[in-house]
Amino acid sequence: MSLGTSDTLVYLIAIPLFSSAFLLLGGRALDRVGHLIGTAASASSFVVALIELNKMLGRDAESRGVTQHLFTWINVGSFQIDATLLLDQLSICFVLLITGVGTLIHIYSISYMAHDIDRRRFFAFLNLFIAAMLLLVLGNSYLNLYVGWEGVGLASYLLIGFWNQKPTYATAAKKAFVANRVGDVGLSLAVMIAFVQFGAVTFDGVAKGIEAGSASSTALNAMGAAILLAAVGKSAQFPLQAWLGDAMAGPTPVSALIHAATMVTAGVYLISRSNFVFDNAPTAQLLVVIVGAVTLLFGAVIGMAKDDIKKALAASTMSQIGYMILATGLGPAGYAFAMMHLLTHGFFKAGMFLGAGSVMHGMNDEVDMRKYGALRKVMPITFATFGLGYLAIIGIPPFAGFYSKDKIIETAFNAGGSKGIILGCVTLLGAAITAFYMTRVMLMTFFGTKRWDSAAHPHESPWLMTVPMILLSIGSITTGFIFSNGDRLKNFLAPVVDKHHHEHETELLAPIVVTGLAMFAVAIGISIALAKYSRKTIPASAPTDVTVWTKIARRDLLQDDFNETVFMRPGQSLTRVLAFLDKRVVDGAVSGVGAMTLRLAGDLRKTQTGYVRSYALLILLGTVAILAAILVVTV
Amino acid sequence: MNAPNIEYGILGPILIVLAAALIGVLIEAFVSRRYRYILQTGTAFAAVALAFLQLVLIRQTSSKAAVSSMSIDGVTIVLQGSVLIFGFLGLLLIAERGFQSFTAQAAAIPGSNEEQKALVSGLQQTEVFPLTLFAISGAMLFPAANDLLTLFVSLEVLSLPLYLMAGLSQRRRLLSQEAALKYFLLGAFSSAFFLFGSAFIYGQAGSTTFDGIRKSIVESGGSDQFLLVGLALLTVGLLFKVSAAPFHAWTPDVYQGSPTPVTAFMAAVTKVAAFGAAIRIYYFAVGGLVWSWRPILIAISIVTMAIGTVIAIAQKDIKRVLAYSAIAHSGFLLTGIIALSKDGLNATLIYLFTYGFTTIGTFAIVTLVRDSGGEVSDLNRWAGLGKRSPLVAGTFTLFLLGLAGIPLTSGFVGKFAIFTAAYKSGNISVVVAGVLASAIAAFFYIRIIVMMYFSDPVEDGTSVVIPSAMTVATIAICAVATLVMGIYPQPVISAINSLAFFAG
Amino acid sequence: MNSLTILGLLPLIGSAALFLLPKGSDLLAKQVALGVSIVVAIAGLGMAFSFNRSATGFQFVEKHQWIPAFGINYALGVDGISLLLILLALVLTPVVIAACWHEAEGGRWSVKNFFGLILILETMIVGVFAATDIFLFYVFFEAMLIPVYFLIGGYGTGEKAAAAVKFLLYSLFGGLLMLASIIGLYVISGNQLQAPTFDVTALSQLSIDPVTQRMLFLGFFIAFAIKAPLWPFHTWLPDAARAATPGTSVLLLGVLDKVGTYGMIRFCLSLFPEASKEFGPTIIVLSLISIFYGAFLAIAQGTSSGDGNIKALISYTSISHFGFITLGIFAFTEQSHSGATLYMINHGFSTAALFLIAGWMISRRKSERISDFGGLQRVTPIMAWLFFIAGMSSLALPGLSSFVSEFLVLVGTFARYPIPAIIGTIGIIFAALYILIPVQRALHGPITPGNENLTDLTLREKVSIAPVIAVIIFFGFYPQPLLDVINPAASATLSALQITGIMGGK
Amino acid sequence: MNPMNYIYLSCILFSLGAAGVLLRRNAIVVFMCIELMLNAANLAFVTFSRMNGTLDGQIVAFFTMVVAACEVVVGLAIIVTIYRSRRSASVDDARLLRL
Repeated sequence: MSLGTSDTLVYLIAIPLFSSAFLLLGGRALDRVGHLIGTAASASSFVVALIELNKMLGRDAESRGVTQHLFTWINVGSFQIDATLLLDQLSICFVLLITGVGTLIHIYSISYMAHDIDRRRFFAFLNLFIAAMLLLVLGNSYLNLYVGWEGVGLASYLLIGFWNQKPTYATAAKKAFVANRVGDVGLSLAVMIAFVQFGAVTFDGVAKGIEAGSASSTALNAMGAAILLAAVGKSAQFPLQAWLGDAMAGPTPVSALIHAATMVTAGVYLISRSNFVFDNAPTAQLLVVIVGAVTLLFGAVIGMAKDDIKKALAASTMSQIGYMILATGLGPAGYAFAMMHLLTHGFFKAGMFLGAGSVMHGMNDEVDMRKYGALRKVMPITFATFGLGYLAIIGIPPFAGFYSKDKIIETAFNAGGSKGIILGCVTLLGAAITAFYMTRVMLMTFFGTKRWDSAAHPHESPWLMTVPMILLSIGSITTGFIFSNGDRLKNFLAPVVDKHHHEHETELLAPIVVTGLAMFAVAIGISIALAKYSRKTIPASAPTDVTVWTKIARRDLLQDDFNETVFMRPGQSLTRVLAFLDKRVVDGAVSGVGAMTLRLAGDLRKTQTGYVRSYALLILLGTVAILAAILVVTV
Repeated sequence: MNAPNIEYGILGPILIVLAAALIGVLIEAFVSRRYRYILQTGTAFAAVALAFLQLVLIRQTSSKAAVSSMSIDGVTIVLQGSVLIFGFLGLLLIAERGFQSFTAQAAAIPGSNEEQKALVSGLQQTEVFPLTLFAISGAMLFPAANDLLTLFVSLEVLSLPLYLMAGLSQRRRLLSQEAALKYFLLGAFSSAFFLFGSAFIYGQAGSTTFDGIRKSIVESGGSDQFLLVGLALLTVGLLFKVSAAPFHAWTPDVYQGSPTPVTAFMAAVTKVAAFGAAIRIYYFAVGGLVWSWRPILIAISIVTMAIGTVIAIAQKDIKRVLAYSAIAHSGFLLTGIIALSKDGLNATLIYLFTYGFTTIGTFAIVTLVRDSGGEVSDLNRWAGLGKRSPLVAGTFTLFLLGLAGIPLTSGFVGKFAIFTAAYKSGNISVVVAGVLASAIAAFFYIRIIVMMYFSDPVEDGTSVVIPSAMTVATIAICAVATLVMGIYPQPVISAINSLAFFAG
Repeated sequence: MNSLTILGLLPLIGSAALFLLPKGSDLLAKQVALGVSIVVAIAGLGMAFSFNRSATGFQFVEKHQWIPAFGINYALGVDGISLLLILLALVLTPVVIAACWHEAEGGRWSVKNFFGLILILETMIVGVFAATDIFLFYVFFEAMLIPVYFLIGGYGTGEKAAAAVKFLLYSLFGGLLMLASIIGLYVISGNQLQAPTFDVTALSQLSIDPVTQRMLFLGFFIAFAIKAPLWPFHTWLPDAARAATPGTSVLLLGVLDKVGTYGMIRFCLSLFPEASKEFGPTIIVLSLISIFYGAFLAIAQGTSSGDGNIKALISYTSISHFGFITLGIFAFTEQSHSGATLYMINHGFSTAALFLIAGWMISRRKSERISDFGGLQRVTPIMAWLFFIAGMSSLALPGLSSFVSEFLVLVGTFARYPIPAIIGTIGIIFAALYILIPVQRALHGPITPGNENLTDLTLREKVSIAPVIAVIIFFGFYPQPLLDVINPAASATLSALQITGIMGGK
Repeated sequence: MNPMNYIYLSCILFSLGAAGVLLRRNAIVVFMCIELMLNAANLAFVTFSRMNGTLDGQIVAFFTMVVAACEVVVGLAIIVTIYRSRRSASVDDARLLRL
């Protein structure tokens, strides 16, 4: 794959970055136009992206990637890092998703955040996020990616904690940052391994190095595992998933953009981008699959138990990303489908989050679904767009989710051997649970009886909010078909993620059978949900006479309890012990020497008795000692 | 039979001081009280200045004198020069009349009418000046002695006046007299050891001259028991004078009890003289026995450093702190003797020269901090001095830093030179001990600085008196010397390096 | 006179002028101090532009005999490492003076003395980094302590006298050990060369037997480890930082402590290559302990319910950072070395920012306890956000300057010692904690009672911190100018070590 | 008679003197003990002079006597003064200066 050059890539990042800086430094003077500037910046970036897409499509399939060298960033000995951007088929997908969905969410936020005194700052952070996320997908090396990687982490931290005057929100932000940092350790290690093994940290350099066989399989597996750790942190995969639910503390547009559509999928991007590593690191690849499969079910189970609409959606996000990660772990066959699911998910999940935001907007920021009910009549547009997203996520044909999820299930079955069967069943089970909990969300929110607070006067949201929702729901209807028709996306991405044109494994089940099974699973999920939630009235507070399993699920499968017991408590104890030791032992040794000298001084001082005869005795003793010594020396 | 030839020229400096001392005695006896002070000080300063002048004139001398009983060589010149300079500075302090340090009548009973009368009439006996001059002449003779007999006599000429001077304090007479008594008894006790040791050395060497001893060691190989016993006892006498442990016990008591100007004088001058004599003995006379005395001196040096620095920490009286500091410095100085090399010789002389200024300056400042009852030497009452008299506190800080051997003060140059010499001679253990001791020593110097600057002043009448020009001049000279020799020591070092040779 | 001497003398002259000012002319004193330091900073930057970046060895060399009897010269010269450290000091001094305009007013002594001491300190710093004669270095190394001692003891808060004494004694102790080693080197040079010398280049040519080398190395190393400070020689630092004024802390942690790590590079490594290699692994372990130890103790300050002290917290983070620096130094790769050197600069700026802003917070709130803050982002947004940026730099967020250096250290270390590098990398998680915990407690959350009426930064404060923040951001994105200066010096150090094998990459 | 016997005698005298210094409290007696030590040294000098066949030792003995006389002058002066102020010549009473 030969790479051209372009000198316009930098604008993608620069526009939102400068806008962000401008908004932050501009101060209160910009309060009245800040949101417009921010939205315009995001939109301009989107336009640039469209132009780039147009240019790219105009080029030959094998030379669609372009780079732009900006400057030498770090150069020490053989460690040479250039600030270079790379736009290829894989990154353009992300760029469009980020800027496209991003712009819609900017527009939505204008209205959603209209009454917040810090709206300007909110837009500045959103722009910062866009810039960082674009850097993440445009960097041509692991280290450039890393900058964006932490950049989105920062933006995510700032936005989760946007209302940090509330201590729990501030804690949630911190938790997200720290969990991400754990992942960052993985990415750091990956860079180090790459540098030591290949002397390069660019994607291109590493790929060539692997091709040249300059790394042992141990090294590659280690690098793969490190990358997986990074992905796990960023994409809220098991076992670093705990932060995502809390991250819903951020304003809902943030949840839609960062914690559903884009940032949390960065792990999928990273793994897909590192396909050359995983294709040669079977152990690491297996780990990827396992992580994906576990998270898929983990998220789904949590989703079943949540009454908080945003947390239910967050759990669903976790689960859906589990699908994507699982797909990337399936090798060349899976990358394209992972990407496809990522893109379709970007649309429908962002749409649903915006829908949830719209509901909250109308319900005085109430998030408990038990206080909702029968909202379809008062919020028709929200209901419609959310409903379309719902159909997409549970995988009803011909909505977008059907195409992407179906392909993943299919690929999972085709993974071969017992692995294929297990993975296939897991994905099917996941599909069924997804159908169950999403139906539950639909029923509790939009159907049934009113369970509103007396103060609530639900109403449809203004057009600035509904239009983005409508546009996203159109995406959730159409994108699946567009991408999968004629394997369009797969072929488009092939030069990047499937360079070697691997032959497909033999099919375990015919595609139509898989589809049938998936539909069956979905149908089961829906019907259980209908049976459980459509007939009975839903209590306004969560029932307490539930099985222990439900309780566990409500507690996020004890993820926080686990972290608390295993990491935080011992960590806090260790901290206290160290603080104590520092004072008593390390510093104590220092002051101990001092105190000892003082005591010695006090004791020795007593030899000075004041009796002249004792001084004389001292002299005599000294004389005897010297005499003895000198005679001993002689003998 | 010819009368022995006496080289009056090169003995001039000593003779001048000695003559002046005798004149001082006559003045004290015959001149009316009213004129005594002016005559005494005039004589003393003139004599010291003249002696120094003469010393400068004969600085190139390197020969034996007075029938080989003395050696006027470069080392002597440097040491005598140091003694004269420190003697002069000490005299300046002793002559201070802005406040009374000395008793009007030493013979009077403390608190008696006699004493009261003498005090009121303002007529002060001035026997301290001839005494000082005698001590100076003894101190000049001590390092020049090239003969056990001369050495002993000069030791006594140096010591006897000091015993008396220690008892001359005006305030706290009892303490002062006790200091004199202790100093005297212990001094005499140790000089008995010294003399007894000399006898044994003479018994083996068959000669009292250093040249003879040196020759006999070369011939006999030095393994004779008499010689070694003699050397051991002689060492005791010398170590007593330099206040090395375990012969140091007199130092704090005497330093504390003596009038502070005398303490200043004795701290600087005695140290120079005693180490001067020690150098000549260990380097010249018994250099051939180095294998026997070096281990002992190493042990004593280390113990001295340790005792001096550690006990100083627990002291509450500024003069006692400085006394222990002086003990510690003796430990450092011994490393120069241990080195037994030209470097060691140079370093010891440099150290003595720099140390003298700093220590006189330190005590000079102690004389200034007073209340109605005289000097205030209780450290706690020095609190907040930095606030009350920043200049005095600043100068004192400089001296303390000099004693601590902080770079850019002369103390560091001396310490560096002497440790380098010791290291070079392979005696790394004393260097390490010295370094550790310096660290401990830093503690109590810094404690005083903290006291002065970081504690709030206590309102108890402690104040700094405005001294006369003499004390001011002393402090100024010492401060400048401490600083200049810290920043640009080269002239002094090269002068000492080029002079410091023994006459063969 | 050569440019380095002039550079060093200027602040000294300035301080002399300050001391001569009449009593009560505080404002004039401040203005003079600021003016002098700005002139010096500009002069230094001007000098830096004429520095030849492609050459190795010392530049702006000057040499005069000082004490020829001991072979001591007044010899100055800078290479890339020392040049940058001098610039760090020159830039931070005016920042500190401007930022701490009112800091000296509650001190024991006059305001002019405070600024006079700071200017003296600046002279000492220039000297200590520029000295190429070990004796001269030692003189500055020790003399430097005195102004700091008075700055802490005279203008600090709380247990200031005790902290000042602890600092001084601890440093003196290390210095004396180093003195013993210096004497040893000097004696050996006398045996091996025609004349004994203190010239660092000449001394690096000596061949010293392994046992002696080990002893001498330890003398130097312990002195520098105390200064740096490396675990377990660190306990003076939190006390000193707690007691010192923020401005003093900036100079102490930001600049002075770099003498320790600088000394390790300049002296330990180049004079005792064999011993350095021998002790390398041990020191790496100590570095790792420092990284985590500092982090945990910082977290302990942050999470402590009542008396968590913000200045102590920052000082503990520095212990962690110094762990990274020593890790880089003793990993012996080009990347780790350049990274460690760059880290010294970056840490200087990010810690300066943290301390200055913390100082402003403290002076407004009249409390150093983290729990007394809270909700500052609402009350004093500019101050809060600047603190946040400084914190982000401290936790090495990419795009801010510390990241580049920390990553270089880690990647360089990984090339030689993978496991320590992995352990060190885990340290970045705790970095996140020790920054975010105080951020949350001080800046976020509801406004703690007592904070409602705090005022935001004044124009003077904004202007004084601006260069620091600008440097943090600029060199995060474009560190190459600094690296270009550092690289030749770093590889020269390494080639002197004659390290063969991995230089990173295959 | 073997001249070494005189040396032994002088050693004994010296030891007696030293013991006296340590054991006696009266300052005058202490001082006399010191004189005894000096005289022991004198005896040694004279004996060695005889053994070596040189006169130096005898000369030293004379000088020592003179010096001892000087010491007496100074010593008695000090002791008398202190006795006058304290009404006690016990060396153990003089211990204001200590620690």
